[in-house]
Amino acid sequence: MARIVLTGNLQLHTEGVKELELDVNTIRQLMRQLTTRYPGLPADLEDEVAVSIDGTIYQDDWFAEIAPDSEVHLLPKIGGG
Amino acid sequence: MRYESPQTVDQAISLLAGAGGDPRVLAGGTDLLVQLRAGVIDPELIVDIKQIDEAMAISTEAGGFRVGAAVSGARLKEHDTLSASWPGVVEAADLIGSTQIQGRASMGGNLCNASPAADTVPALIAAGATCALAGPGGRREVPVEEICTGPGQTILTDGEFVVSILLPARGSRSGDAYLRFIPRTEMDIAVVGVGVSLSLDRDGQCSAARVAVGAVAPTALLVPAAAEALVGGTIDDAAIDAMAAAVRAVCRPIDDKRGTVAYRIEVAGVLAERACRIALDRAGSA
Amino acid sequence: MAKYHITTRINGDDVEFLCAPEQTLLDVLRDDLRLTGSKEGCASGDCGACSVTIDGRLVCSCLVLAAEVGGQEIETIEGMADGDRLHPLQQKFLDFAALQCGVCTPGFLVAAKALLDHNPNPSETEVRYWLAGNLCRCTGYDKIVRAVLDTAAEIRN
Amino acid sequence: MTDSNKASSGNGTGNGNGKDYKWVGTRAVRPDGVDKVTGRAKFGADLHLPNMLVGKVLRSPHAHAHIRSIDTSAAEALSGVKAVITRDDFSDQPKGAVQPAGEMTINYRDMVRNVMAREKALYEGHAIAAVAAVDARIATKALSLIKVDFEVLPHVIDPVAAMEDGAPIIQEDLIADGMEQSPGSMTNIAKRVEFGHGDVAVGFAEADVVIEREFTTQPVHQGYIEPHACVASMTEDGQGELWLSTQGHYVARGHCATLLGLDVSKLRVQASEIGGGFGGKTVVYLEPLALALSRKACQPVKMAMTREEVFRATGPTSGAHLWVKVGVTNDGRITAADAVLKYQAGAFPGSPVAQGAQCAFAPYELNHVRTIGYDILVNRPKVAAYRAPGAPIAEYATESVMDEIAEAIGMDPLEFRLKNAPKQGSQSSYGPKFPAIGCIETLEAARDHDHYQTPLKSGQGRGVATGYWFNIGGQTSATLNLSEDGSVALVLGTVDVGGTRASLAMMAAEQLGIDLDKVRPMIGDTSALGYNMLTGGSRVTFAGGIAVVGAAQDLIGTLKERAAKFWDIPVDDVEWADGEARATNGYTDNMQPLPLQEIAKDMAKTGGPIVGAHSINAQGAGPSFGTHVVDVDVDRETGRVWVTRYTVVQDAGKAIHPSYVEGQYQGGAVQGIGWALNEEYIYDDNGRLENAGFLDYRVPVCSDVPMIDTVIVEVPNPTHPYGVRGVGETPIVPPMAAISNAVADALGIRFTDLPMSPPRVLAAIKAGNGDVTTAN
Repeated sequence: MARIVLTGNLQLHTEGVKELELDVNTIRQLMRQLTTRYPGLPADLEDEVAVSIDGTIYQDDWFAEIAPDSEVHLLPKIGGG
Repeated sequence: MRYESPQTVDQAISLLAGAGGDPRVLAGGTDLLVQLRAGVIDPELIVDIKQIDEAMAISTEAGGFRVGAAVSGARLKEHDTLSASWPGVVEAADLIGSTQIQGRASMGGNLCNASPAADTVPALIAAGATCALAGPGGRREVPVEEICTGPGQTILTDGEFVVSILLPARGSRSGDAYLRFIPRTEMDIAVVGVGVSLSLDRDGQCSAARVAVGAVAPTALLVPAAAEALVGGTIDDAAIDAMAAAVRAVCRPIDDKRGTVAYRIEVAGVLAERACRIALDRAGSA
Repeated sequence: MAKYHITTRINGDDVEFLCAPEQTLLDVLRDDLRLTGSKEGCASGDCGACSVTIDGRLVCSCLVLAAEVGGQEIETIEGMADGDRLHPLQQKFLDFAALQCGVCTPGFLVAAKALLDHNPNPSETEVRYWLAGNLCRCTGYDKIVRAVLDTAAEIRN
Repeated sequence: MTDSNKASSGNGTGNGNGKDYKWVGTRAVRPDGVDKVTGRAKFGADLHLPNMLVGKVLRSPHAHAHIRSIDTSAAEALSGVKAVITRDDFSDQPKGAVQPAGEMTINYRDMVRNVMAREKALYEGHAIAAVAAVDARIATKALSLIKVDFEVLPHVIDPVAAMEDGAPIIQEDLIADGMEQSPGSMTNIAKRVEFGHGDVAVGFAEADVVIEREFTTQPVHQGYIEPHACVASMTEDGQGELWLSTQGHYVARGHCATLLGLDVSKLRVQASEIGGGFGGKTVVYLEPLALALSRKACQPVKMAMTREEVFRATGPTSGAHLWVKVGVTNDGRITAADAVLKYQAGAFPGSPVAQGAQCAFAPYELNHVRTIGYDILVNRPKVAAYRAPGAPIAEYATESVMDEIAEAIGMDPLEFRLKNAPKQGSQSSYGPKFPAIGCIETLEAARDHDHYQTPLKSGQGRGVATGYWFNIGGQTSATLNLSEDGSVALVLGTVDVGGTRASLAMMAAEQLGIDLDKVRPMIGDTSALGYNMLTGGSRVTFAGGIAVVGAAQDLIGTLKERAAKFWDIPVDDVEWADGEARATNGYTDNMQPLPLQEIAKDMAKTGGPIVGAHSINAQGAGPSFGTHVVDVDVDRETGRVWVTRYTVVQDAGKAIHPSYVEGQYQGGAVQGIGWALNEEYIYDDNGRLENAGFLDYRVPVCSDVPMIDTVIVEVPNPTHPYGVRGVGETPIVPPMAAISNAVADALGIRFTDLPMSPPRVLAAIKAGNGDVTTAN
């Protein structure tokens, strides 16, 4: 089970849950499980967040792999100048 | 809008006098073109005086120098004997804008634009300069401190313009200096500017002095009380402090995007002291 | 509205053009003569991107009326290289990476050439103050100043 | 490491990661260089098309006003006027019309209102109408004939005032995100975000020394020298062409197509050379207006902003109010760090406060940390990205407090940072563990640098600060087209702001094993390549590099296949090295290697054109840390601060072209000097900007600054074939704190408000403290 950490203000849509464990292999599976479990999450969650898998940050990448022992953080999407 | 470039003073006068709709004189144009572009002014006629020899010449007169109103700062700086006699005036002209602006900007334009922050005006006032005005009523020679009456306001009558500026003869043991403060090292409008001109007698006593300050009132101010603090004795720290205090005393500045009232008054004194020490040093070695 | 017929020389060539009284030299160079190497960054003489020389004198072409330049010699960035030979300043700017976006570069080159014509051995301080009317937001000026100083040394030798 | 003083030109090679490269790490002349030193290079306003009109914009003189009516009839009747547009020419976008575009999701309902005011004018300079006419004089005259009936409303400029009850409401339908909002109530707070881990209360209890400070910063403009400009041409059949100065022509195409209701592919967009962007040219302003005018007139329309319009109507970055509290033990271990950041967004949501909150304490390994951010609407132009958006504002405050607390416990500021510095595997202040990073390496390089070791002259002060930025990757495409003589055309879709055509071509030449002058890089239009995200987030040499290396490998794969056919051997028995195909496994005796030119010459016979292409969505951008060291002198009588020496030390991962890496470091530092000392927006009581020009918006000039020393630290980013990290943004993060810390060292006064302009500094000297918010 990968360890999932929600940052920013996502916990407002997850009954206050900031950390959870999920059995997911990709970011797409992660997004689907999160939005089914917490319907309050924004519909465009996957467009709003960046996903850090064991320290490497992914943006707009459904199929990046999540290992069973991965630590995954959902962050606000990062834009640059 | 019409553009004219007369060859003579009389042609310029008749053009200016004959025109309605706020005609403008064009010398270096570094203020005029910005105001045109910004729509601040919308003249029907622009009279370029750069084809008039008198407005473009630097000549000696009565031991001093007559400088055409449209002579650029760059040309002024390149005039060795004038620079040696009136380094403060030349420094003031040299402080106006960038090298590019120096190639165009003139003392006549700087004076007639009548900005309270004009750099050359306090230096010219300190130098005791006068300017030659020509108009339908003939010619007159007027002290520089009498030209500006308020921001953008001058005593020039319809059809009248500044033809040239006279820097008087420079006695021995005399020196002048101009300092201004700006937030950057270049390209800003003076937050405060101070011009000091003084002469020493054989014993090193101050025999004459003029002090002028800019950007602290609607027009540049001649400060007689500051001069009195210097004249008649040796210029020591006490005299300089008294002079600086006299300068601060006449300041009536405003708060704006370039500085605060308190800041301008404080720095006016600081610059007066620094300019005075430079002028004194120049007089001593002159 | 009446236009003015102006005869002048630009980069060594006789040029004639018609201009409105309110048109600046920069307007005519860019929009009528299509010499777009001179840039408009501010139109108020504060950025130097439109720098040209008139009779050898460095000016901002945004602060000159086109009607004023009759009979004068104008040099722009387009006239700086000699045929297929870049001016030493142009080559040094390339070698030293003294440009990033490049929009201020023509103005800097025209201004720097005017400096070296007038003072072949400038100090760093003299270079910095001479170029203070040319804004660059990319480079922090370091490589530009080094390029000008190195070109001056090269020309002297 | 490379020192700009020692190696400012020529072909000194930046040190590879133990590898020896032919092109990577050299200082080759950029391929677009000659065009840019001769005046040939075409920027946004340099294009002239036949029958082209001039477009101009009418802008709101009011900071906040209802627009009751707009009467354009007199303007339309003026001879020479070909089109007039208002809000009525843009269909509204549905609520929640939020689409992924470029780097961020874009709210098109906000965008359509920002490019052309609808119900209200929300800031001075907000576009109200636009005109296209045969020349500029007539267009200007036409604007003066447009009658607008405004109902002026109360306005608010300051973010803290905008949060108060009873403040004028900017967007009546705004729903606060991330916080409770009582039903029916209205607010200017668009968003609240919170980051951190541990429990700061526990951490502060462990502290021997706690310091708590409040700071303010002013909005600053990117200050690119080239104003926004474009030429739009729509034809009767609804197809369009757009030429513009932008950081991302694909992104601009998407925005414009959405706002005008066009098929994206019907719009062909070509990026001009860009005269600086720094984040400010990632959005559209004039472009949709020019297209709408051209659609009406069926003639090309050129629009270019004046410098005044750039200041009044385009996005600066946020001004902010910041609160920071840090606790340490006497031996220099940080026990807790806490911050509340209030960023002003302008008239629409979208300040970079979330990124500021994430970066605020990133240069430290912390057990107990929290950062809270608020995104606040005010009657100012909508903020746009500016170099490391959000980070410089937050790190100005946090790095000032870190410096003060190090001083309080008598510890050297760099040793203090080293003691608390994160490394690979450390949990970051915003959550994830750090990948390979160079924070410690930059701190050590700064500590050991001659600058830090040289004693100060009397009266001077020295300051240091460390900065962090994420960097990003993103969608990128590149194509290599092999020509019949063996030279190669490299087609890129990433706008080149500062020399990336050079760095990307160098990587292509390195991969192919050919001379750099055989690779001709160019930026293709939107029809020439697949999608490319914009140039921003310091992504181009990173993501573009991966795409170019991929395209080169694709090309090499085909070249090996052709050689295998030529020799009639299995392709597995062919290798590519030094620009030629070589047969391996014993074939070598009777087979001469095939150089690229040979294969190119015969490509028709061996199967036709040879093209290498690669399209990716690059991930795993390597974050970059930088540490700045600055010396200052202060004129105690006028309050003027002089920067006398400046050194930038930053991790580049790998410097592909060291000169342009140094250029990023130097440019960022000098922009930071302006931000620290003089740049600010000055508004009058009516919410009108008083300094909308380069005369009184004071960017540093050449004589204001010293040479900027640089040290390129290279801790490779494992996700890039050459180890590249983005370098463009981190350099603007540390300067404001470093300079403030240097002024504190010189005067013994800690400033908490930017800019440290002469009146403010002198007032502080007179008052004996740095909290002089009354001085302007």
